[in-house]
Amino acid sequence: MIAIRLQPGPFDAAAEQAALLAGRTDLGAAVAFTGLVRADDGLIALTLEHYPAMTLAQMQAIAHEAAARWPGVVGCIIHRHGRLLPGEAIVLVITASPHRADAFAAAQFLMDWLKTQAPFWKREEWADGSSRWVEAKASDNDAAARWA
Amino acid sequence: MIAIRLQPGPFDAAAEQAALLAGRTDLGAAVAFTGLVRADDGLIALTLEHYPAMTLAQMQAIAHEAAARWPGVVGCIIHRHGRLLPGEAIVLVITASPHRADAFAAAQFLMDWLKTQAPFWKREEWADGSSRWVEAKASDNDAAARWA
Amino acid sequence: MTTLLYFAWVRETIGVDTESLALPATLTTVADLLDWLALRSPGHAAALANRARIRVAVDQAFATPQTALATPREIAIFPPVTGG
Amino acid sequence: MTTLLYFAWVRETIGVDTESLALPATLTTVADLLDWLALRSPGHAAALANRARIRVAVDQAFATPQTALATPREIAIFPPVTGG
Repeated sequence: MIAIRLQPGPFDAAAEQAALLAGRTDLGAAVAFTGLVRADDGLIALTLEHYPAMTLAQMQAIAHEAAARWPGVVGCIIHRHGRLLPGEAIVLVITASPHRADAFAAAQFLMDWLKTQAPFWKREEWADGSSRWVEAKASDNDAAARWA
Repeated sequence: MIAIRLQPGPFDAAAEQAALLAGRTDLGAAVAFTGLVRADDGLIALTLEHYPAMTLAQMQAIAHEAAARWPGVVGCIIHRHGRLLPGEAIVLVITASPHRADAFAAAQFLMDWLKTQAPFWKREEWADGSSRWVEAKASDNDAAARWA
Repeated sequence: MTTLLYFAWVRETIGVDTESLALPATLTTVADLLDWLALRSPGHAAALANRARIRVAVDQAFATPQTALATPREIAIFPPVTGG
Repeated sequence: MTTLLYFAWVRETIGVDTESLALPATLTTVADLLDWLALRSPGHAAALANRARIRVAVDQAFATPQTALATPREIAIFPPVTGG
Protein backbone atom coordinates (compact mmCIF):
# COMPACT_ATOMS: atom_id res chain seq x y z
CA MET A 1 0.00 0.00 0.00
CA ILE A 2 1.42 3.34 -1.10
CA ALA A 3 -0.79 6.23 0.00
CA ILE A 4 -0.98 9.47 -1.97
CA ARG A 5 -1.81 13.04 -1.04
CA LEU A 6 -1.92 16.35 -2.88
CA GLN A 7 -1.90 19.55 -0.84
CA PRO A 8 -0.81 23.19 -0.98
CA GLY A 9 0.69 23.29 2.52
CA PRO A 10 3.86 21.81 4.00
CA PHE A 11 4.22 18.22 5.21
CA ASP A 12 5.95 16.65 8.22
CA ALA A 13 8.22 13.93 6.84
CA ALA A 14 9.10 12.55 10.29
CA ALA A 15 5.43 12.18 11.25
CA GLU A 16 4.65 10.49 7.93
CA GLN A 17 7.50 8.02 8.36
CA ALA A 18 6.54 7.31 11.98
CA ALA A 19 2.93 6.60 10.90
CA LEU A 20 4.15 4.26 8.17
CA LEU A 21 6.39 2.28 10.54
CA ALA A 22 4.02 2.27 13.54
CA GLY A 23 3.30 -1.25 14.75
CA ARG A 24 5.45 -2.77 11.99
CA THR A 25 8.52 -4.76 12.94
CA ASP A 26 8.92 -6.50 9.59
CA LEU A 27 10.43 -3.46 7.90
CA GLY A 28 14.23 -3.25 7.97
CA ALA A 29 14.67 -0.28 5.68
CA ALA A 30 13.01 3.09 5.11
CA VAL A 31 13.93 5.60 2.41
CA ALA A 32 12.56 9.16 2.56
CA PHE A 33 13.11 11.36 -0.47
CA THR A 34 12.40 15.09 -0.26
CA GLY A 35 12.40 17.32 -3.35
CA LEU A 36 13.14 20.97 -2.56
CA VAL A 37 12.94 24.34 -4.35
CA ARG A 38 16.48 25.24 -5.35
CA ALA A 39 17.30 28.96 -5.39
CA ASP A 40 19.15 29.07 -8.67
CA ASP A 41 20.65 32.58 -9.08
CA GLY A 42 17.86 35.10 -8.68
CA LEU A 43 14.95 32.68 -8.37
CA ILE A 44 12.41 34.03 -5.90
CA ALA A 45 9.57 31.51 -6.15
CA LEU A 46 8.24 28.46 -7.94
CA THR A 47 4.55 27.91 -8.68
CA LEU A 48 3.27 24.40 -9.33
CA GLU A 49 0.20 24.29 -11.56
CA HIS A 50 -1.56 20.95 -11.97
CA TYR A 51 -4.58 19.32 -13.65
CA PRO A 52 -6.90 18.69 -10.69
CA ALA A 53 -9.15 16.07 -12.29
CA MET A 54 -6.19 14.00 -13.44
CA THR A 55 -3.45 14.56 -10.86
CA LEU A 56 -4.66 12.29 -8.07
CA ALA A 57 -5.67 9.55 -10.52
CA GLN A 58 -2.22 9.66 -12.07
CA MET A 59 -0.46 9.66 -8.66
CA GLN A 60 -2.62 6.67 -7.73
CA ALA A 61 -1.67 4.85 -10.92
CA ILE A 62 2.03 5.48 -10.22
CA ALA A 63 1.61 4.21 -6.63
CA HIS A 64 -0.19 1.06 -7.87
CA GLU A 65 2.54 0.39 -10.41
CA ALA A 66 5.22 0.59 -7.70
CA ALA A 67 3.19 -1.64 -5.36
CA ALA A 68 2.86 -4.22 -8.15
CA ARG A 69 6.60 -4.15 -8.95
CA TRP A 70 7.70 -4.27 -5.28
CA PRO A 71 4.94 -6.12 -3.38
CA GLY A 72 6.78 -5.90 -0.04
CA VAL A 73 7.03 -2.11 -0.14
CA VAL A 74 4.74 0.23 1.78
CA GLY A 75 4.98 3.98 1.47
CA CYS A 76 3.49 7.34 0.70
CA ILE A 77 3.70 10.14 -1.84
CA ILE A 78 2.85 13.72 -0.87
CA HIS A 79 3.01 16.33 -3.62
CA ARG A 80 2.44 20.04 -3.04
CA HIS A 81 1.01 22.56 -5.49
CA GLY A 82 0.79 26.35 -5.53
CA ARG A 83 3.51 28.91 -4.86
CA LEU A 84 6.65 27.75 -3.01
CA LEU A 85 9.76 29.61 -1.89
CA PRO A 86 13.43 28.57 -2.17
CA GLY A 87 14.26 25.87 0.36
CA GLU A 88 10.66 24.71 0.69
CA ALA A 89 9.83 21.05 0.12
CA ILE A 90 7.84 20.20 -3.02
CA VAL A 91 7.44 16.46 -2.80
CA LEU A 92 7.93 13.65 -0.29
CA VAL A 93 8.28 9.99 -1.20
CA ILE A 94 8.72 7.45 1.60
CA THR A 95 9.18 3.73 0.99
CA ALA A 96 9.80 0.98 3.53
CA SER A 97 10.47 -2.72 3.03
CA PRO A 98 12.12 -5.71 4.73
CA HIS A 99 15.41 -5.11 2.85
CA ARG A 100 16.99 -1.92 1.55
CA ALA A 101 17.30 -2.72 -2.16
CA ASP A 102 13.52 -2.69 -2.70
CA ALA A 103 13.01 0.49 -0.69
CA PHE A 104 15.69 2.33 -2.68
CA ALA A 105 14.42 1.02 -6.04
CA ALA A 106 10.78 1.85 -5.34
CA ALA A 107 11.62 5.37 -4.13
CA GLN A 108 13.61 6.10 -7.27
CA PHE A 109 10.91 4.61 -9.48
CA LEU A 110 8.22 6.73 -7.81
CA MET A 111 10.25 9.92 -8.26
CA ASP A 112 11.16 9.13 -11.88
CA TRP A 113 7.53 8.48 -12.77
CA LEU A 114 6.21 11.48 -10.82
CA LYS A 115 8.63 13.66 -12.81
CA THR A 116 7.39 12.35 -16.16
CA GLN A 117 3.85 10.99 -15.64
CA ALA A 118 2.07 13.32 -13.23
CA PRO A 119 0.43 16.48 -14.66
CA PHE A 120 2.35 19.21 -12.83
CA TRP A 121 4.06 22.23 -14.38
CA LYS A 122 6.54 24.54 -12.66
CA ARG A 123 6.69 28.26 -13.31
CA GLU A 124 9.74 30.16 -12.04
CA GLU A 125 9.64 33.76 -10.83
CA TRP A 126 12.87 35.72 -11.04
CA ALA A 127 14.18 38.71 -9.10
CA ASP A 128 14.04 40.88 -12.27
CA GLY A 129 10.27 40.41 -12.45
CA SER A 130 10.35 37.90 -15.27
CA SER A 131 8.92 34.42 -15.11
CA ARG A 132 9.28 31.30 -17.21
CA TRP A 133 7.92 27.79 -17.40
CA VAL A 134 10.44 25.08 -16.57
CA GLU A 135 11.31 22.91 -19.57
CA ALA A 136 11.09 19.13 -19.21
CA LYS A 137 14.56 17.58 -18.86
CA ALA A 138 15.92 14.84 -21.09
CA SER A 139 17.64 13.39 -17.99
CA ASP A 140 14.21 12.87 -16.38
CA ASN A 141 12.97 11.01 -19.45
CA ASP A 142 16.12 8.89 -19.44
CA ALA A 143 15.67 8.14 -15.72
CA ALA A 144 12.04 7.10 -16.29
CA ALA A 145 12.97 4.96 -19.30
CA ARG A 146 15.15 2.64 -17.18
CA TRP A 147 11.99 1.20 -15.59
CA ALA A 148 10.34 0.30 -18.93
CA MET B 1 31.22 17.09 3.68
CA ILE B 2 29.65 13.94 5.10
CA ALA B 3 29.69 13.96 8.90
CA ILE B 4 29.87 10.74 10.90
CA ARG B 5 28.74 9.78 14.39
CA LEU B 6 28.74 6.60 16.45
CA GLN B 7 26.46 6.39 19.48
CA PRO B 8 24.49 3.92 21.60
CA GLY B 9 21.35 6.06 21.83
CA PRO B 10 18.64 6.93 19.31
CA PHE B 11 18.90 9.71 16.73
CA ASP B 12 16.42 12.28 15.43
CA ALA B 13 16.43 11.93 11.65
CA ALA B 14 14.27 15.03 11.11
CA ALA B 15 16.59 17.22 13.20
CA GLU B 16 19.64 15.86 11.38
CA GLN B 17 18.11 16.58 7.97
CA ALA B 18 17.00 20.07 9.05
CA ALA B 19 20.54 20.85 10.24
CA LEU B 20 22.00 19.62 6.96
CA LEU B 21 19.63 21.75 4.85
CA ALA B 22 19.68 24.86 7.08
CA GLY B 23 20.68 27.96 5.15
CA ARG B 24 21.17 25.95 1.96
CA THR B 25 19.00 26.74 -1.05
CA ASP B 26 21.23 24.99 -3.59
CA LEU B 27 20.05 21.52 -2.61
CA GLY B 28 17.09 20.19 -4.61
CA ALA B 29 17.08 16.64 -3.27
CA ALA B 30 17.51 14.93 0.09
CA VAL B 31 17.52 11.17 0.70
CA ALA B 32 17.26 9.81 4.24
CA PHE B 33 17.83 6.09 4.74
CA THR B 34 16.97 4.45 8.06
CA GLY B 35 17.98 0.87 8.85
CA LEU B 36 15.75 -0.78 11.45
CA VAL B 37 15.77 -3.92 13.61
CA ARG B 38 13.38 -6.38 11.97
CA ALA B 39 11.54 -8.73 14.32
CA ASP B 40 11.99 -11.91 12.37
CA ASP B 41 9.88 -14.63 14.04
CA GLY B 42 10.87 -14.76 17.68
CA LEU B 43 13.71 -12.24 17.61
CA ILE B 44 13.72 -10.23 20.82
CA ALA B 45 16.85 -8.09 20.47
CA LEU B 46 19.90 -7.34 18.37
CA THR B 47 23.26 -6.36 19.84
CA LEU B 48 25.78 -4.50 17.72
CA GLU B 49 29.37 -5.12 18.72
CA HIS B 50 32.07 -3.01 17.06
CA TYR B 51 35.83 -2.39 17.03
CA PRO B 52 36.10 0.99 18.76
CA ALA B 53 39.58 1.96 17.58
CA MET B 54 38.74 1.22 13.97
CA THR B 55 35.03 1.95 13.57
CA LEU B 56 35.12 5.74 13.38
CA ALA B 57 38.20 5.72 11.14
CA GLN B 58 36.48 3.30 8.79
CA MET B 59 33.23 5.31 8.77
CA GLN B 60 35.33 8.41 8.01
CA ALA B 61 37.06 6.64 5.12
CA ILE B 62 33.68 5.58 3.69
CA ALA B 63 32.38 9.16 4.02
CA HIS B 64 35.50 10.54 2.29
CA GLU B 65 35.14 8.05 -0.55
CA ALA B 66 31.51 9.11 -1.13
CA ALA B 67 32.45 12.82 -0.99
CA ALA B 68 35.17 12.20 -3.59
CA ARG B 69 32.81 10.31 -5.90
CA TRP B 70 29.92 12.80 -5.54
CA PRO B 71 31.52 16.19 -4.81
CA GLY B 72 28.16 18.02 -4.73
CA VAL B 73 26.76 15.77 -2.01
CA VAL B 74 26.56 16.74 1.66
CA GLY B 75 25.32 14.36 4.30
CA CYS B 76 25.72 12.44 7.49
CA ILE B 77 26.06 8.89 8.77
CA ILE B 78 24.92 7.97 12.28
CA HIS B 79 25.48 4.38 13.39
CA ARG B 80 24.32 2.99 16.71
CA HIS B 81 25.90 0.20 18.74
CA GLY B 82 24.82 -1.85 21.73
CA ARG B 83 21.53 -3.64 22.33
CA LEU B 84 18.53 -2.65 20.20
CA LEU B 85 14.92 -3.86 20.18
CA PRO B 86 12.71 -4.73 17.20
CA GLY B 87 11.56 -1.59 15.39
CA GLU B 88 14.47 0.50 16.68
CA ALA B 89 16.64 2.36 14.19
CA ILE B 90 20.21 1.10 13.75
CA VAL B 91 21.68 3.43 11.19
CA LEU B 92 20.83 6.73 9.50
CA VAL B 93 22.34 7.91 6.23
CA ILE B 94 21.26 11.30 4.85
CA THR B 95 22.52 12.71 1.56
CA ALA B 96 21.54 15.97 -0.15
CA SER B 97 22.57 17.37 -3.50
CA PRO B 98 21.37 19.75 -6.24
CA HIS B 99 19.79 16.87 -8.22
CA ARG B 100 18.26 13.61 -7.05
CA ALA B 101 20.42 11.09 -8.95
CA ASP B 102 23.55 11.95 -6.92
CA ALA B 103 21.71 11.91 -3.59
CA PHE B 104 20.23 8.47 -4.31
CA ALA B 105 23.52 7.04 -5.57
CA ALA B 106 25.58 8.37 -2.64
CA ALA B 107 23.07 7.08 -0.07
CA GLN B 108 23.12 3.60 -1.59
CA PHE B 109 26.91 3.63 -1.83
CA LEU B 110 27.24 4.65 1.83
CA MET B 111 24.90 1.88 2.96
CA ASP B 112 26.56 -0.76 0.77
CA TRP B 113 30.00 0.14 2.09
CA LEU B 114 28.85 0.43 5.72
CA LYS B 115 27.44 -3.10 5.41
CA THR B 116 30.72 -4.53 4.12
CA GLN B 117 33.53 -2.20 5.27
CA ALA B 118 32.69 -1.03 8.78
CA PRO B 119 33.65 -3.31 11.71
CA PHE B 120 30.24 -4.03 13.23
CA TRP B 121 28.82 -7.44 14.11
CA LYS B 122 25.19 -8.23 14.95
CA ARG B 123 24.18 -10.82 17.52
CA GLU B 124 20.54 -11.91 17.60
CA GLU B 125 18.71 -12.93 20.78
CA TRP B 126 15.74 -15.25 20.34
CA ALA B 127 12.64 -15.84 22.45
CA ASP B 128 13.81 -19.40 23.24
CA GLY B 129 16.90 -18.03 25.00
CA SER B 130 19.31 -18.84 22.21
CA SER B 131 21.48 -16.32 20.44
CA ARG B 132 23.45 -16.35 17.21
CA TRP B 133 25.77 -14.10 15.26
CA VAL B 134 24.33 -12.84 11.98
CA GLU B 135 26.14 -14.24 8.94
CA ALA B 136 27.38 -11.81 6.30
CA LYS B 137 25.12 -11.88 3.23
CA ALA B 138 26.32 -12.54 -0.31
CA SER B 139 23.77 -9.96 -1.49
CA ASP B 140 25.58 -7.28 0.55
CA ASN B 141 28.88 -8.20 -1.06
CA ASP B 142 27.25 -8.08 -4.50
CA ALA B 143 25.73 -4.68 -3.71
CA ALA B 144 29.11 -3.32 -2.59
CA ALA B 145 30.86 -4.78 -5.64
CA ARG B 146 28.82 -2.63 -8.05
CA TRP B 147 30.77 0.46 -6.86
CA ALA B 148 34.21 -1.06 -7.56
CA MET C 1 -19.89 19.28 -26.52
CA THR C 2 -16.31 18.58 -25.44
CA THR C 3 -14.49 20.48 -22.71
CA LEU C 4 -11.01 21.63 -23.75
CA LEU C 5 -8.56 22.40 -20.92
CA TYR C 6 -5.22 24.19 -21.35
CA PHE C 7 -2.35 24.27 -18.86
CA ALA C 8 0.92 26.14 -18.28
CA TRP C 9 2.22 28.12 -21.27
CA VAL C 10 -0.35 26.52 -23.58
CA ARG C 11 -3.02 28.15 -21.42
CA GLU C 12 -1.19 31.49 -21.36
CA THR C 13 -0.60 31.53 -25.12
CA ILE C 14 -4.18 30.60 -26.02
CA GLY C 15 -5.42 33.09 -23.45
CA VAL C 16 -8.18 30.97 -21.86
CA ASP C 17 -7.97 27.99 -19.51
CA THR C 18 -11.02 26.17 -20.82
CA GLU C 19 -13.52 26.24 -23.67
CA SER C 20 -16.48 24.07 -24.61
CA LEU C 21 -16.53 23.05 -28.27
CA ALA C 22 -18.57 20.87 -30.61
CA LEU C 23 -15.93 18.80 -32.38
CA PRO C 24 -16.67 18.08 -36.07
CA ALA C 25 -17.21 14.38 -36.75
CA THR C 26 -14.38 14.56 -39.30
CA LEU C 27 -11.81 14.72 -36.47
CA THR C 28 -10.83 11.10 -35.88
CA THR C 29 -7.47 11.41 -34.07
CA VAL C 30 -5.72 13.70 -31.62
CA ALA C 31 -3.55 14.95 -34.50
CA ASP C 32 -6.70 15.95 -36.44
CA LEU C 33 -7.97 17.81 -33.39
CA LEU C 34 -4.73 19.80 -33.00
CA ASP C 35 -4.79 20.77 -36.72
CA TRP C 36 -8.38 21.95 -36.36
CA LEU C 37 -7.80 23.82 -33.07
CA ALA C 38 -4.79 25.67 -34.51
CA LEU C 39 -7.16 27.43 -36.94
CA ARG C 40 -9.36 28.93 -34.20
CA SER C 41 -7.19 31.98 -33.36
CA PRO C 42 -3.64 33.33 -33.63
CA GLY C 43 -3.21 32.29 -29.97
CA HIS C 44 -4.22 28.70 -30.70
CA ALA C 45 -1.94 28.68 -33.74
CA ALA C 46 1.03 29.97 -31.71
CA ALA C 47 0.45 27.54 -28.80
CA LEU C 48 0.20 24.53 -31.10
CA ALA C 49 2.89 25.54 -33.63
CA ASN C 50 5.50 23.06 -32.36
CA ARG C 51 3.74 19.75 -31.86
CA ALA C 52 6.88 18.19 -30.31
CA ARG C 53 6.29 20.47 -27.29
CA ILE C 54 2.61 19.53 -26.90
CA ARG C 55 1.12 16.73 -24.83
CA VAL C 56 -2.54 15.70 -24.79
CA ALA C 57 -4.77 13.81 -22.35
CA VAL C 58 -8.14 12.47 -23.56
CA ASP C 59 -10.61 11.93 -20.73
CA GLN C 60 -7.68 12.19 -18.29
CA ALA C 61 -5.47 9.55 -19.91
CA PHE C 62 -2.29 10.48 -21.78
CA ALA C 63 -2.79 10.25 -25.54
CA THR C 64 -0.58 10.26 -28.65
CA PRO C 65 -1.24 11.99 -32.00
CA GLN C 66 -2.61 8.65 -33.23
CA THR C 67 -5.10 8.21 -30.37
CA ALA C 68 -8.68 7.91 -31.69
CA LEU C 69 -11.07 10.58 -30.41
CA ALA C 70 -14.32 8.56 -30.19
CA THR C 71 -16.63 10.81 -28.13
CA PRO C 72 -14.41 12.48 -25.54
CA ARG C 73 -15.91 14.57 -22.79
CA GLU C 74 -12.66 16.27 -21.75
CA ILE C 75 -9.43 16.90 -23.65
CA ALA C 76 -6.46 18.61 -21.97
CA ILE C 77 -3.57 20.15 -23.89
CA PHE C 78 -0.34 21.09 -22.13
CA PRO C 79 3.48 21.08 -22.30
CA PRO C 80 5.57 18.08 -21.14
CA VAL C 81 5.09 17.76 -17.37
CA THR C 82 7.70 19.12 -14.90
CA GLY C 83 6.53 18.11 -11.43
CA GLY C 84 8.27 16.12 -8.75
CA MET D 1 54.60 -7.11 22.06
CA THR D 2 51.57 -7.09 19.78
CA THR D 3 47.99 -6.65 20.97
CA LEU D 4 45.62 -9.24 19.57
CA LEU D 5 41.92 -8.32 19.57
CA TYR D 6 39.06 -10.74 18.90
CA PHE D 7 35.46 -9.84 18.01
CA ALA D 8 32.04 -11.51 17.75
CA TRP D 9 32.10 -15.33 17.65
CA VAL D 10 35.89 -15.36 17.22
CA ARG D 11 36.10 -13.69 20.64
CA GLU D 12 33.55 -16.09 22.15
CA THR D 13 35.25 -19.19 20.72
CA ILE D 14 38.74 -18.18 21.80
CA GLY D 15 37.36 -17.12 25.19
CA VAL D 16 39.22 -13.83 25.61
CA ASP D 17 38.74 -10.49 23.92
CA THR D 18 42.39 -9.47 23.91
CA GLU D 19 45.86 -10.84 24.54
CA SER D 20 49.34 -9.41 24.32
CA LEU D 21 51.82 -11.66 22.49
CA ALA D 22 55.41 -11.56 21.32
CA LEU D 23 55.17 -12.67 17.70
CA PRO D 24 58.10 -14.85 16.50
CA ALA D 25 60.17 -13.16 13.78
CA THR D 26 59.43 -16.16 11.54
CA LEU D 27 55.84 -14.96 11.03
CA THR D 28 56.01 -12.85 7.86
CA THR D 29 52.38 -12.75 6.70
CA VAL D 30 48.86 -12.73 8.16
CA ALA D 31 48.48 -16.35 7.02
CA ASP D 32 51.60 -17.32 9.02
CA LEU D 33 50.16 -15.57 12.08
CA LEU D 34 46.85 -17.45 11.85
CA ASP D 35 48.67 -20.79 11.53
CA TRP D 36 50.75 -19.98 14.59
CA LEU D 37 47.80 -18.67 16.65
CA ALA D 38 45.74 -21.79 15.92
CA LEU D 39 48.30 -23.81 17.93
CA ARG D 40 47.83 -21.80 21.12
CA SER D 41 44.71 -23.55 22.46
CA PRO D 42 41.76 -25.67 21.36
CA GLY D 43 39.70 -22.46 21.39
CA HIS D 44 42.11 -20.72 19.03
CA ALA D 45 42.14 -23.79 16.81
CA ALA D 46 38.33 -23.93 16.68
CA ALA D 47 37.94 -20.20 16.03
CA LEU D 48 40.46 -20.22 13.19
CA ALA D 49 39.55 -23.60 11.67
CA ASN D 50 37.73 -22.18 8.65
CA ARG D 51 39.88 -19.38 7.26
CA ALA D 52 37.18 -18.39 4.72
CA ARG D 53 35.12 -17.13 7.69
CA ILE D 54 37.97 -15.08 9.19
CA ARG D 55 38.85 -11.45 8.52
CA VAL D 56 41.92 -9.63 9.85
CA ALA D 57 42.84 -5.98 10.40
CA VAL D 58 46.49 -5.04 10.96
CA ASP D 59 46.90 -1.75 12.80
CA GLN D 60 43.24 -1.01 12.02
CA ALA D 61 43.43 -1.57 8.28
CA PHE D 62 41.79 -4.56 6.59
CA ALA D 63 44.40 -7.15 5.61
CA THR D 64 44.53 -10.28 3.43
CA PRO D 65 46.32 -13.58 4.16
CA GLN D 66 49.21 -12.23 2.03
CA THR D 67 49.58 -8.97 3.96
CA ALA D 68 53.11 -8.62 5.41
CA LEU D 69 53.25 -8.31 9.18
CA ALA D 70 56.24 -5.92 9.57
CA THR D 71 56.00 -4.78 13.22
CA PRO D 72 52.31 -4.48 13.98
CA ARG D 73 51.12 -2.97 17.24
CA GLU D 74 47.53 -4.22 16.98
CA ILE D 75 45.98 -7.10 15.08
CA ALA D 76 42.24 -7.75 15.13
CA ILE D 77 40.63 -11.03 14.10
CA PHE D 78 36.90 -11.28 13.47
CA PRO D 79 34.14 -12.68 11.22
CA PRO D 80 32.97 -10.87 8.07
CA VAL D 81 31.27 -7.65 9.21
CA THR D 82 27.46 -7.38 9.48
CA GLY D 83 26.71 -3.77 10.41
CA GLY D 84 24.56 -1.17 8.70
